[in-house]
Amino acid sequence: MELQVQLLMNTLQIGSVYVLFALGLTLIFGVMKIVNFAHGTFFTAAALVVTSVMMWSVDTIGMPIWFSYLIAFVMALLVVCVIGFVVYFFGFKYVLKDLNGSFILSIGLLLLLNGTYLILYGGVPRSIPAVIPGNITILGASLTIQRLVLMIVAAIITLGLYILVHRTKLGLSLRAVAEDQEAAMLQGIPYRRVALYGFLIGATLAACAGALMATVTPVTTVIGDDFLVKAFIIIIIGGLGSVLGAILGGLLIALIESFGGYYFDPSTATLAMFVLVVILLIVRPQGILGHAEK
Amino acid sequence: MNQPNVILSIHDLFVSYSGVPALEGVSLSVKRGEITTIVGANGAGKTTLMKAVAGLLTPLKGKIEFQGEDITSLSPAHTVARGLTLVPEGRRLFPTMNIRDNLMSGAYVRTDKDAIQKDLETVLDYFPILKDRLHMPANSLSGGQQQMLAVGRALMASPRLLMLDEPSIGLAPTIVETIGNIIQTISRNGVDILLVEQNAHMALELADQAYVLENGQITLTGKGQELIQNDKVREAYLGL
Amino acid sequence: MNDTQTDTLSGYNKSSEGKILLKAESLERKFGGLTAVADFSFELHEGEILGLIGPNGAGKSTTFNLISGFIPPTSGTLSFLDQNITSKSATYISRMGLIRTFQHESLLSEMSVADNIIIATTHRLKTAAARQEKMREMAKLTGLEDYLKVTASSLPHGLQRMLSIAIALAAEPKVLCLDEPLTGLQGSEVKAALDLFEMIRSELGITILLVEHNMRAVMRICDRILVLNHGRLLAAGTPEEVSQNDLVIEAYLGHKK
Amino acid sequence: MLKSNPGLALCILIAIGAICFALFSGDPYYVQVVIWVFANAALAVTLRFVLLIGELNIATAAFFGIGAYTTAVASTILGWPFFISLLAAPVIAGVISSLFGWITLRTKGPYFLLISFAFTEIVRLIYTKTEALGGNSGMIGMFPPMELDAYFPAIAISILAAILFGLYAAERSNLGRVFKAIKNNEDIPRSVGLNVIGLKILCLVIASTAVGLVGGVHAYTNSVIAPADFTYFVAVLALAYVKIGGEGHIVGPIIGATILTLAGQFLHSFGPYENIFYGAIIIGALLLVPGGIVGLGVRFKAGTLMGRAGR
Amino acid sequence: ADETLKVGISAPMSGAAAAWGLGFEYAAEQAVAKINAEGGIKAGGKTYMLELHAYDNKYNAAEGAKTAQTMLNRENINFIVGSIGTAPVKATQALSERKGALLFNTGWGKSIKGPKYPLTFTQMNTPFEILAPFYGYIKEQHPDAKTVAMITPNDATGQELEPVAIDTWGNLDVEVISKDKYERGTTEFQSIATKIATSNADIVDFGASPPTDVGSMLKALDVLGWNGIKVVPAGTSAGTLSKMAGAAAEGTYLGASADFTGESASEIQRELNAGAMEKLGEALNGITISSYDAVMALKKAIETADSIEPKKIAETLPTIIFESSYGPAAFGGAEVYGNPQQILVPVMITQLRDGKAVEVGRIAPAELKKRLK
Ligand SMILES: Nc1ncnc2c1ncn2[C@@H]1O[C@H](COP(=O)(O)OP(=O)(O)OP(=O)(O)O)[C@@H](O)[C@H]1O
Ligand SMILES: Nc1ncnc2c1ncn2[C@@H]1O[C@H](COP(=O)(O)OP(=O)(O)OP(=O)(O)O)[C@@H](O)[C@H]1O
Ligand SMILES: [Mg+2]
Ligand SMILES: [Mg+2]
Repeated sequence: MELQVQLLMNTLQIGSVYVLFALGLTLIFGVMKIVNFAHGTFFTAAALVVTSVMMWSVDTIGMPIWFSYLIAFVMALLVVCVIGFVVYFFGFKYVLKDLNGSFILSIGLLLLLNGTYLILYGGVPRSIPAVIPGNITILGASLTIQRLVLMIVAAIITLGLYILVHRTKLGLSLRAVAEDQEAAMLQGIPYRRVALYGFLIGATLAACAGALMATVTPVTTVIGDDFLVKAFIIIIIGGLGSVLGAILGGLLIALIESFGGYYFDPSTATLAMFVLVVILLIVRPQGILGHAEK
Repeated sequence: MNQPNVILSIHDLFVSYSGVPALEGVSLSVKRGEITTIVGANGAGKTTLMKAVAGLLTPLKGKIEFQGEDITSLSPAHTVARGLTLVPEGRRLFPTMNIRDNLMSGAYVRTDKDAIQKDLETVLDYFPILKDRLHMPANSLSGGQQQMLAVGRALMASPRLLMLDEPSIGLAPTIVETIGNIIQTISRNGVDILLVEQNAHMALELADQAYVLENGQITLTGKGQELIQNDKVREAYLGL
Repeated sequence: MNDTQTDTLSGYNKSSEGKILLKAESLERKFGGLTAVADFSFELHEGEILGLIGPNGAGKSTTFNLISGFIPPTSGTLSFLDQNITSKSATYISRMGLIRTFQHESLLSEMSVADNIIIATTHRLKTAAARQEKMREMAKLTGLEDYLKVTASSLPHGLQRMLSIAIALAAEPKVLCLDEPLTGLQGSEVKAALDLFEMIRSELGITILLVEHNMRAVMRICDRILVLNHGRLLAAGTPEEVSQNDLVIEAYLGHKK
Repeated sequence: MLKSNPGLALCILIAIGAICFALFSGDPYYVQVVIWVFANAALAVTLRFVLLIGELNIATAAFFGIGAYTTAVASTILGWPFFISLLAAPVIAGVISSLFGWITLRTKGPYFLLISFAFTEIVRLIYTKTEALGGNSGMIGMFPPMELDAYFPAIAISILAAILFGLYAAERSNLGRVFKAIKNNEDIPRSVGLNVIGLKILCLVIASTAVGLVGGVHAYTNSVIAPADFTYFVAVLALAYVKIGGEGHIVGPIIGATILTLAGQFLHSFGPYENIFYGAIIIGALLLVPGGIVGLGVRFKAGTLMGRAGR
Repeated sequence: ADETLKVGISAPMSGAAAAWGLGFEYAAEQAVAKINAEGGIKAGGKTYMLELHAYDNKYNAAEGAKTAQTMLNRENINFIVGSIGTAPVKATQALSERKGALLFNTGWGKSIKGPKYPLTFTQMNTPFEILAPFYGYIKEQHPDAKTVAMITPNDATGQELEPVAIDTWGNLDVEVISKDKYERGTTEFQSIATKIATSNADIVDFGASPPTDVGSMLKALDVLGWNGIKVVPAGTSAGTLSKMAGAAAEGTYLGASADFTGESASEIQRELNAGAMEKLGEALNGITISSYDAVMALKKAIETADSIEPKKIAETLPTIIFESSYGPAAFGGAEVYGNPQQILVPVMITQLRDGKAVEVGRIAPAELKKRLK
């Protein structure tokens, strides 16, 4: 019994991270139809910035940890927004309608940015001191308080994005731009600006995820890429562009990893995950919550 | 050229598709309070003209003025913001978005929440079939229902000038009548209309002013009722 | 009023001269909670032009999708050339000779006019020369011979409709199902198209099932007309019978002609 | 035929030149580079072949690997002769791909992309977990027989060139037109009696058979294969070749593969800077030369034609 | 004028294992600089200056083959003084043996060695050298430990190590109660931790897991309240581990993380390590320092053979004693591998104490002791 609770708690812990990462991708890939393989590099950038700023402010200046973290968080968002803006303005702007083109562009970016990070930060993993130390036990399952906070923040961000996409004018215009640029323009939607906003929001989400993850996991210059593949799977099984789908998909993958990893072998669980995805997509090609295309 | 009773004036417009001319020196104007129509054979350039006015195409030469302002090189987002809305040929809906969102996207440039809500109700009264389907994706509608949605979406913009490119395409006779009535109603409510119709009969019946476009040039103009009587027009456009 | 209905329906049951090519019995198709076609039976006779009309959303295009195998019926049976085709694939049915056109996106927009037509010949004709010849023939028939190299999407609208007919004809149909082929055509072009249909019927011997909202055209060319409303058969009969039918006038035509 | 198609004649000349270079040049490194260029070109061309029906097939990487592993198993475990081992690769890749296509080609677009991606990962994980296939260490010892050793580069280049010409011929035939029609609007070919799913599978099988053979050649050229050689990144790079060379014509991917392979070779000793340069080349080419190098050629041609017409 | 002698390195310099390649390159650079500064290598009446070429093998076979081609056929390098990664090493070996070039490597597989590969030499300790003394030491310290849970990445190193580890534990009467593999790139380790914690093993053996992963697992185990004996035979970086896991990593035993700052470290090791810390921000470890040793071995062998003929040098290598970073070292291991091609350097057992790797045992191979006598 206690074991099942622990495994479920693990599912939530893992799942919240996946969902957080997948959200930005759902917006950029699912809603705007840009396949951004470099999405992980936004995540990585934020995490790296957090470690640098923390190192400087805690070790050099001696500021309190929580305060340093707040500064680091803001800095991370700023840096990623700048990167996102540059990348969009000089790159993605030109391949908005082109699935393959945006894919290749993002691959180029991935190589470029990862190489740059490696030169700036070296291959050594970094980590930051615990912002909120301590463990907690819920229904017999234990986890760190940081993880709990992370889960709550993830839930809040998810809710926020849901409202943004489905209940606001910006959300409406984002979806419209993704479906038919020309028709969107005919409704008076300034599609270039809307696409930029969408891209920046996506990047900011990745940055939030990265900055939050830096508190619980070691940061390397390729950390984002490890999440990327799973995030793609998550949003496709959830249904492209569906925020609820991303939640469902993220939790499903986490469930497989958590229980599969326990009862079988983590490596087998990974294999099982891929097989399951293929089967699911064959049975329901548009994903759990997606609409059929066309 | 700045006449106060003219809402849209087009002067000597040239448009081409990668070198092939589609419009060759078109001039026309839409007067306030009137329904203006353009009739012409297939490929005459009617759609091209409307797209150029809306800002989807950039003219080679010529000038387009809307409410006295030069809008020749404005993008659609800006023309729409100034009160000029186009129901494009081929509907151009947002296929996987639901019907409500499609309609609301029409009201993108507006901020008057209450009026938007009222207009939504009006549109749904015009096309009751859409009312039952508000949460279905647009691509589950039949062809004619989609056309209704396209017209409805444009009405949601509450434009100053409404341009309709073959709005009655694929509609049942009763609905064609409805469209005709809608055009008259909104015209009376102060929206100026530029109409292109395959159903030339209907168009000329409705129109105050009519133009005949042939091979990218205006060849004939007059009151709608006059052109219905014109032999050339009868033969070419009113045959069946 | 009830009398007229039974009258016309019995009129429909009177078998026409030609043999039955296509027969539908109690066709039904649901989309989730919505029934698009319900209990719809009809027969298509060799050599006739049968009209299928009805309000928007009545189920006409859905019927086309059902008989051409693009979607399966929820219930009911279909037979074509005395063969049960109820759950056969679109490929199978079109190879038997039932070819349909589409209401929207009815051509290969990014390909040339010539390639559009050649694609339709690939199943029947095996040599490049034969395909070329057939393509030219069909292009000529539909007035497209001067546009062979033009990309389909940049054709004017009217010619695009002609092209979709040329595609269908190139596949050598026995039965041709046309979904609103006249939309966007001007008066003179409508006339030309109707002449083409007549020619297709009389000279090529192809039977036509026509969906169209242009009532004058339908009344002029159809031998018989079926009227659908809310997925159900509302009336059937000759153009005169149908155009006088009060139910049809109320649901569809709007006013007496 | 060659007279009417000077481009094709030129390509044949280049291929013959490459084979001669492999036979008579004493420089093993540059011969090897030529083989890599041809192999990468073949990879890119097979990826593009499935793009004809509008699908981005990441599983190109998987079938490349299946071909390589088939040859490896045939030659090192089963001890089959050289040419048989090589030919087993396309056969097995073709058979598996027909099954894969039959199950998955009902999905399209991003969904097919992801399934093909997941399939690639599954196949790779299966290698890592199969001891008979050497697990993660992979397989070694695929050497061409001694008497053929000197000719192997020429043989490899001939095979790869044959693949390129074969796929070109397939595209130029009516089949290519049908594939493009399916990409454009699959309802139309279906409505005129074409078996769309069957044709899609055929397209995938042709491409996979070809890439399986490339895999076989890869196994013999490298003599060592391991699961990590067959990640999705193989397909991603192939797509980069396609995109940079230009999608519009089959020579696009060939040019793209040539440029990027040579660039990659040149950048090899730059350590972490290699990725930066490589990424920059990809981004630069994509943004500055949209439509790829082939697209540039077409624009140039159009420009000169216009110039003439203007006069 | 002096001649140049090119030496090459093939190691991952990008991606997840980049830290290894960069450290590896650094250590080799230092060795080369040192030799050149001392006047180069003399053989056959000539003086050779070394020139180092480092290539990124991206940790896979295909890239390994490419780097091999580049090194051997383009640059005509005859001496590869270091290579990392089982798959790329094998790919390199296929070519180097045929071309007659000398290949030093860090491969952990038995399959890389043997009389079939006379030109291949392993430049660091592998499980066959490490595990018996390492596990033996741990069992000695914790005689009550009866059960062990194995967890290792599903990669070549992990697959090569696992069976040897299981055998070795068996010989010590410790039962392996679970063996799990995870994919490289896994970021969330809670389920593995839960499994280990509930199995209540006395020892957790992290096999070939890299320090970052071990750190994450230790943290997760700590949250779940497990507190047993932690063993990382391939544990290379104590610094990273303690940074990642903090207090949760205390007491961990490491098999490949020499304490290059401690008392038992040699002068040269201390110097190299400090330099690497400054330049790369990461301490050296058993893998990365091995390229220094390989270069030194090469120098001595060339001078002894008085030739730069790779075959002659390969024959000479097992006969010489050379000055490695650990002190005098040699090549041997014919008994295990059928061919004397394994470096003989001490196995150093370290333990994390107060966030630092402290050397708790240094066991020189018996064969080396014999040779040194
Ligand atoms: N995208 C395009 N590329 C090239 N030529 C085009 C394109 N769109 C239209 N044309 C050409 O421009 C001319 C005018 O076309 P337009 O669509 O404006 O005609 P139209 O009067 O609206 O006809 P219809 O009644 O068929 O809608 C035609 O000859 C057409 O072939
Ligand atoms: N894929 C679908 N999902 C849900 N509803 C559908 C779908 N396809 C059609 N419908 C519904 O079925 C009904 C019949 O549609 P159909 O397209 O057959 O009408 P139609 O008679 O061809 O109308 P029109 O004259 O407007 O083309 C419509 O109410 C339509 O909304
Ligand atoms: Mg038009
Ligand atoms: Mg319809």
